Amino acid sequence: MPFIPHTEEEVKSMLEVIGVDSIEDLFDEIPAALRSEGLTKVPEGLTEMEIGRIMRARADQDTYRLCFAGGGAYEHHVPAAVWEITTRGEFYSAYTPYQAEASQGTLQLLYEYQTMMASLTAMDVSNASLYDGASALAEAVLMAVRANRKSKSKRILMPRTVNPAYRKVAHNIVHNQGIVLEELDYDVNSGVIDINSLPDELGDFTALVIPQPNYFGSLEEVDALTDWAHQHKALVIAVVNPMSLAMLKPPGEWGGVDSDVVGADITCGEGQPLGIPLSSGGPYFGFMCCRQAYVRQMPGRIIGRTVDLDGKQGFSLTLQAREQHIRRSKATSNICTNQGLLVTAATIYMAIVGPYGLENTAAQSHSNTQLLMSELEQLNGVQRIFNSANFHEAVFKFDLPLDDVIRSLAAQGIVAGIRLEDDYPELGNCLMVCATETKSEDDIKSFVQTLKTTLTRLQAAACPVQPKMA
Amino acid sequence: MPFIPHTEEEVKSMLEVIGVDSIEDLFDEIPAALRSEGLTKVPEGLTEMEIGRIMRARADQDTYRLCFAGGGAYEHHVPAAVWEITTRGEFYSAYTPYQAEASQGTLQLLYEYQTMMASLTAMDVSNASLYDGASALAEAVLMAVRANRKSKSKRILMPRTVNPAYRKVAHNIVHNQGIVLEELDYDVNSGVIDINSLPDELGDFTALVIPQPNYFGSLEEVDALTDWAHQHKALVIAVVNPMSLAMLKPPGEWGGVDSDVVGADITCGEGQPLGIPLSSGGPYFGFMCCRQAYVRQMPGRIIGRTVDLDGKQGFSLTLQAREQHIRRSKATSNICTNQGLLVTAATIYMAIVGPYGLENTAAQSHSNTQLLMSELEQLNGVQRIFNSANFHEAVFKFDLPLDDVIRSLAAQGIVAGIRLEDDYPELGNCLMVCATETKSEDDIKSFVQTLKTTLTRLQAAACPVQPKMA
Amino acid sequence: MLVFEQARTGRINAAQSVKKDNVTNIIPEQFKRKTRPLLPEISEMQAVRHYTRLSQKNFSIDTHFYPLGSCTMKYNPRACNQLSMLPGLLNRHPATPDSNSQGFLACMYDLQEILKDVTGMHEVSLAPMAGAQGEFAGVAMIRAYHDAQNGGKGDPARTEILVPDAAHGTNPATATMCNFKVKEIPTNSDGDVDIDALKAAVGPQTAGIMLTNPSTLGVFERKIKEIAGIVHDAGGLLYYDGANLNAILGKVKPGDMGFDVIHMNLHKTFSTPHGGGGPGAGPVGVSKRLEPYLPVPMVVENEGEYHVVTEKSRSQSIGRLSAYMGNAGILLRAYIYARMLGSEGMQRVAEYATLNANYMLAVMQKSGFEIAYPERRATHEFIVTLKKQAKDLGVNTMDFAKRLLDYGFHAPTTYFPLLVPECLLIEPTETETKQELDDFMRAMIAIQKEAETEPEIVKTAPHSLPVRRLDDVKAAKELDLVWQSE
Amino acid sequence: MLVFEQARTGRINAAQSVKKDNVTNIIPEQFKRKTRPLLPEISEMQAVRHYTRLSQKNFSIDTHFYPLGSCTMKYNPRACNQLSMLPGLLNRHPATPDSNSQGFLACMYDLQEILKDVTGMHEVSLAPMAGAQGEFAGVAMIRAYHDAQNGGKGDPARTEILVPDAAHGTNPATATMCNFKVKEIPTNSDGDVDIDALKAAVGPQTAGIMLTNPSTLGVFERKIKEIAGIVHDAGGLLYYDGANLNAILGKVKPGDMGFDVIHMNLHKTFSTPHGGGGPGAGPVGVSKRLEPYLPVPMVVENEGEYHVVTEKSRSQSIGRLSAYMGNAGILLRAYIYARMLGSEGMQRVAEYATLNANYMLAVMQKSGFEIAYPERRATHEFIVTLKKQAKDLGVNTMDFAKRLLDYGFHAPTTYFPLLVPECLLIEPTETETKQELDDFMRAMIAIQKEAETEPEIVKTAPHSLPVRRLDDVKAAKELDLVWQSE
Ligand SMILES: Cc1ncc(COP(=O)(O)O)c(C=O)c1O
Ligand SMILES: Cc1ncc(COP(=O)(O)O)c(C=O)c1O
Repeated sequence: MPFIPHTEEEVKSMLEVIGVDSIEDLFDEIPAALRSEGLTKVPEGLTEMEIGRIMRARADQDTYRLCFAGGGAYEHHVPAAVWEITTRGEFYSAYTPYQAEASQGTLQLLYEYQTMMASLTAMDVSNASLYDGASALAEAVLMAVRANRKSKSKRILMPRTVNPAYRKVAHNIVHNQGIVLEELDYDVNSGVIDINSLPDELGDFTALVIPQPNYFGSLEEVDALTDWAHQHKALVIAVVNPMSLAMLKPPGEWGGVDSDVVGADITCGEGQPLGIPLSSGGPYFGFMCCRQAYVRQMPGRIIGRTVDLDGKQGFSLTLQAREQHIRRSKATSNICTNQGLLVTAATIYMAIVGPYGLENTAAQSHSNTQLLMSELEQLNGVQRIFNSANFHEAVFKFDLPLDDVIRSLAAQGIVAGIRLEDDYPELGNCLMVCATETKSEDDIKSFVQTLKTTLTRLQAAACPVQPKMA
Repeated sequence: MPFIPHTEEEVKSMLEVIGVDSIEDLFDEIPAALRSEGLTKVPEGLTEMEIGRIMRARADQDTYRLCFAGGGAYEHHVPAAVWEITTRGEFYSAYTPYQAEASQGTLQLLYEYQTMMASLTAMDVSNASLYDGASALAEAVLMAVRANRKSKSKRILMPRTVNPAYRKVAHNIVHNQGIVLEELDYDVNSGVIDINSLPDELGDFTALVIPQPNYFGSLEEVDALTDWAHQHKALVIAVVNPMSLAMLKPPGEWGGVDSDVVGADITCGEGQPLGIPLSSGGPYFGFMCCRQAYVRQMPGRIIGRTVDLDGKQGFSLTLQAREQHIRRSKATSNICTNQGLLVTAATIYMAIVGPYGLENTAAQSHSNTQLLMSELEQLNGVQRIFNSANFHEAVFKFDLPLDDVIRSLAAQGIVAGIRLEDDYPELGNCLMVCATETKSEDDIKSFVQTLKTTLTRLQAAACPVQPKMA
Repeated sequence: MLVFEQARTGRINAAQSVKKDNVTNIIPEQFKRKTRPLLPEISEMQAVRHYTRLSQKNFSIDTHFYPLGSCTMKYNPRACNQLSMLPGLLNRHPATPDSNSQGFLACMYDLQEILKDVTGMHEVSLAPMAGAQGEFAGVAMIRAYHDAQNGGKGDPARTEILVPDAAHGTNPATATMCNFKVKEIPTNSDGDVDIDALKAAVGPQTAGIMLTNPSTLGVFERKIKEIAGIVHDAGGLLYYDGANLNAILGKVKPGDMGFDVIHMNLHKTFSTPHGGGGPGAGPVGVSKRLEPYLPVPMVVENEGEYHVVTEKSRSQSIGRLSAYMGNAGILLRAYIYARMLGSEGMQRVAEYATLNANYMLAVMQKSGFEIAYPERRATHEFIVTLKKQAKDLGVNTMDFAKRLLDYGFHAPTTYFPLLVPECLLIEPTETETKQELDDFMRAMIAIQKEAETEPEIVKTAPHSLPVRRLDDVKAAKELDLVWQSE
Repeated sequence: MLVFEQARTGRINAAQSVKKDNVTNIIPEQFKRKTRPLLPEISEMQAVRHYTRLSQKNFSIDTHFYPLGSCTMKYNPRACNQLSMLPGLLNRHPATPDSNSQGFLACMYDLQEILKDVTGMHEVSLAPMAGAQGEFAGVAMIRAYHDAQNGGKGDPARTEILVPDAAHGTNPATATMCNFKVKEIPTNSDGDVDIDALKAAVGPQTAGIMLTNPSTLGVFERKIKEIAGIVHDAGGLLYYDGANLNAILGKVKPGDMGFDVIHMNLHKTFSTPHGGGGPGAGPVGVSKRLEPYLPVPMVVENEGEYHVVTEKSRSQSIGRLSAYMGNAGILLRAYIYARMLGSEGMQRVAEYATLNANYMLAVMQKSGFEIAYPERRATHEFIVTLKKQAKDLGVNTMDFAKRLLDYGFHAPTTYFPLLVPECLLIEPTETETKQELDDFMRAMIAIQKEAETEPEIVKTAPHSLPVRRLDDVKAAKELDLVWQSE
């Protein structure tokens, strides 16, 4: 029996001890009418070898050659050691560290993770993960409403330069509690929030969300935005790519120019760039950091350092009174299971690449994207549309129908990028591309060359009759 | 610096302690004339990401769809758990267990391995591995010469049905000591040794080597052969596929019909079928088992169970007085590093599949080969050439030039099998095929179908002018 | 030692550091970071050694019996890990066009179908990333359903969710997240819901009830059909917390019990790894009337091709709950596991999980331990209460739990459910051998003896772990959440 | 507990057991096995748990400093493991035609070229599967060379191989395997070969000499050129045991020292894993005159295509030493490692391995430990002799070694080389940090103090490992090599 170790003899002796005749008898409290007739859509069991064959065939089917899509999920090199250690049984198959003494491995690692994230974001404290970047933003909004005692508005300023999926998720989660996310548009030329467009008269907001880099890869004026928010008694929720923080000013240092208050109040984001494989979008992990003052409003597990009976250093889950298993309907969030294994990988990743490795990875990704941009700008029928500084993504508008381009490149084993039209109707025929450090110069040139040939072919197909002497 | 942790500061302080100015000074005992100019053929260092790109491209290049080659290396399903545990750092990066107290993991595992192998072969004892099956046979020959006090001939009867690579390796190693391997031919119809062909009058042999199944996959008359050897005061060296032993009579039980002595004296072979990936031919591992009486003549590490100061069970390397690090020029062999990691995998493999799993795997491989044989027999221009019972390999003769067939199938992603002509000139145009449990019925039919089409195409190409009304 | 204490300024892992040849950096000065973050400057080997050694300080399924009630700590087949991490799957970007994703989407579609079958629900969405998010999706759908009543005018009076007092903390917390008030329903002394109290509680304000069946008390709610009738008659919907699905997999379908919406914990019943806290996956299944509200994305099949459907084509959906397709890699693991089990194997899961629990209950009872619901069958778990030990010997449940660690067993769940005093919720799961269960029970008996003869050894346990008992009060009072150099 | 003691008859891992539907079994009765072998009947989880827990009982590079002299226990980069096990490489059958193996063969060819460069030899074969087999290949080539002299009539008088008394046991054992007599050459008090003794020993009977340089005494043989002259003049050849290549990688080439043949231990210098005993890889390099005798297979390049050459086209070859291409997967690991190091990185290996050893030597000496060759530079390793401790305190090298385990360090090599009494051969390697070296030396000093004040604690060490000191005498006397049920 797959994964069941019982021998017939053992079953017999166990039933005897219980005092029943058959296993079936153990289900005798279930009303007979409810007993199911069996499963009809579940196929017969397979051996590991058989399912292996199926999965290999399916995996092979989905293999592609090059990917220039980003949009919140980034292809980075992951050192082999990261997952070889992360999938060690002791990390992989442990539960949430409720019994601290039997979980010091996981707990110390999480404490180290909190330290790394706090430093990376320049915030005071970090939790031990949320589900993903999108839901972390939702939790950040809920947290801001709890934390901002000066505002009762339940209105959050949400720029359209925040990842559209994050905005949707945040809305889907927080609207149930009557929280309103008010959209803030971006400047069409720069692709970033225009400080002057901020609703100075509109009054009371609980928080302003600031993405950096924003969804288009562009860099927002984080200092001015932060100060604006704090001047207006709104909290600042930073949404950042942790990889970019190796190069970019961390949220904990934003602002303070036109305001006494320095730094974002809550920082959240998607941890995937830190050693997590793309894996079709998950499992990733959401991170969240905040000011010390708000730590009791933070959702999720938090690990604290303490001592044992002998005064020896040890680690345990702390501030559990915020959590659902203690506080129940009054908890800061309903989250229970989080994304521990991914945090394990991210911690090992950060420890292995260290500050220089992270910086170089970010810098090379930035640089590769600059190369890709300059190559693309030389193509006919393709224009870059935002003129702001950017990190490692950029948006291009195509003259020819974008879907045809994407489809054709996909058939050639290239994931070309992200089409923006669904989420930004005004950005019809716009493609967002990203070139991380995993792309060689050859990869980038091969992409642009393939794109060029494809465009020429599509162009030719679009005007089948060529003017005779053009 | 890749894999070197020193900071500049540390280097300075270390040099100070030593009392030299530079690292270069530490090489001052090396005659200047010998100092090399540097490396010219070694390229510049690569990051893990860069070498990863190269290796992935090379690995992708070599991928094929189906493989029907055996000949000593067999494609079997390996449970995922086997290598996930084998490559745990504690197994992967430990040295030979010289410090027993710090190596109980490896030592207990090896003791368990010895128990499993002794039982699988029905022999008294096992060592902890040799390099591979071929060199294990060489060691078995050397051991037989040491062990057989009744014979001084240094002549070994070596049937041609033993894997030709093993015979070559054995010769290359033992001929230095004046040991002669006398060939014994096989019966052309059955592909196995003809008992009646054994050199009754020729006199003194140190040992007879008996392969089971033999290289052609055919089953030798092991009982009669064993008894013949023992009647002639020769030792029996069994060379077996350990996977086949789940179905076939183990060497420890051979013979005893026409002789008082039951069983082979030394059993050796290739451990690869027990959970070791094909991996281009290595690393695999050689195994060796023998009668208790000969254990002090056995080469290689041997683990014994003992007790510690408290009387608690523990394990350690034993009978080290046989080995080179103690006995030096009088050791049973020069072997030092063996194939421990592969034995680790094999032990975990055997523990996971258990006796039933091993039996089913063997049985399905046998059965699949029977299916493949019956399908092949229906093809025109292809004939099976041996009529003996077989385990999971069989030999077929082709009418068309075999090299063309092999090449054409390779181009279609199929490794067709092993061509025998190089090693057996009399078997020109003969292909040896093998279908293990990893092949589905569809795989086998797809192979035969592809082969059929290929043969037809080659046939057509061979007679380009078709008779008009054939 | 902390990883930071092993670092030295200037130590660089060159093999892991992209070369910065020809790097263009055109980030304007005002956006730049000025100081390096405090990431450890250690060598790759130091990292490997540090985290390998840390890992050894954990108990886990791969090393220890882990009978943590409500958590279903069973064997996580290694094949699920290996096959879900095949390069083609591991490297797939979530924005890959459907045309290049048929392999992955086929797995998702098949998994949806399998989960429909085992739950008896009309339709399934794989979107939620853990049980609690599944609960959120479920209760949000209940809200959406009521909001759509009366021709879209809604049913604003339905402001309450009923939750039995034995419920897991995520249930009331979820109701709150969806802006419902929580009304607790008491439990009878036999472990079933107090029907009279329920009748008294329901009304036009009732949006729904959240139930776990088998309940967290380790018993099957026998009056489930009656409960369904009462709640439905009052216009409320029934939510099924599927954390205990392992007990009835293939034996009883929540859909047949009358539930309108359920979530599953694939990291429990479908054996995906717990990973020291996560990830999980909490797909939701619904009856026909809730189908329009299911969270996106979902996968549909059309003439042999698989497609992702989003909010675009599902306008009534409660929408997406994650940026992409939930914990996709975990869903793959669950799919692989489900295929290996197959239809028969699923039923065996319930059978042997139940056998193991009832066997332990019987032996524990015979050994003198007090069972919380002695007259009931155990499902896949059962409760021992140590209130006598706590009162008579001064040795409480936490002491037993810590002492078990010394014996090489992870402790069962302690002090949950809250309504049973000094409780141990014991869930052996189907993948453990009788030998292991016997060894565990021998340890419990030995600890009981210790509690009687040398209670100090139990009260100060553990004694053989990397640390002795930790000071949680200090941890919460003198918050130390981030390491500071000196 | 042994794995067999956890088994129960009839326990089957169905997920790992091929289904026997429609199995044809036409094996005749007389060939069949009649009783099942004693393989453990345990569940997959039991196996995972058992071997995971066993693994935790090992010291290893991934968990401990492991300064085992002569063994070069340095970090084994995980990338080498991962990339060598990519599906296309892992699944390649050795009989795959060259046309479908260009990726693999390219790696082998490139590795040959790299090894030629670092050794300064004319040609390289990757065939041998470990150091000792490399030695065998080398000495067999020396034999083949002499046999080919005098127009093929051979030089049968050359029956002796010279071996310094400090040599590793495999050297004399190998000479014997090739049917040579072994003549030991003494070592001077400064650690170099006794040149006068060598001069006296060489003659027409000399087939060759086997040398390790740096020697196993942790010093560089300064008179190597003179030695080469003496042996060559006598008509003998020079064999280089490359076990210590780590000390001079990229700094000095054995080919330039005058060696005719060398083996390398890729599992030392090129950081392939030791795997608890193996596998290794022992490629051999030769000077021009030995090139025809190299073992096969080898890989050649021809117009951008790679081909395997065998005995077929290399008629003077000593032939093959394994069924296929040696330990191919290990060769891949070495190749990946070599490419990550690159030319500069290789030289740094020697530099920092030497720095670490000399630093330790200096500190140990200052701390009062007696150094075997105090007037010499250490190479990548050095020797401490504890003969004073053994005599004065009754605490010997083995006691120190076992006590080090309690302090969390693997012991250095003990009692080798044989000519230094009570010796510890310490090889830190380049991948260890100064911190780790300092910690180790602090432990040595602490043990020295223990030896002086409470010697019993050292003499009965270890005290904190899974077992206490084991009875090796009993193990050898009352042989228990195979478990028997009851
Ligand atoms: C009964 C019950 N309900 C809900 C949950 C919440 O599930 P998750 O932890 O996946 O969010 C759990 C798990 O801890 C549980 O045991
Ligand atoms: C000096 C020396 N020579 C030769 C060898 C033999 O190498 P191997 O163990 O790879 O056979 C060793 C390794 O133990 C060694 O240290």
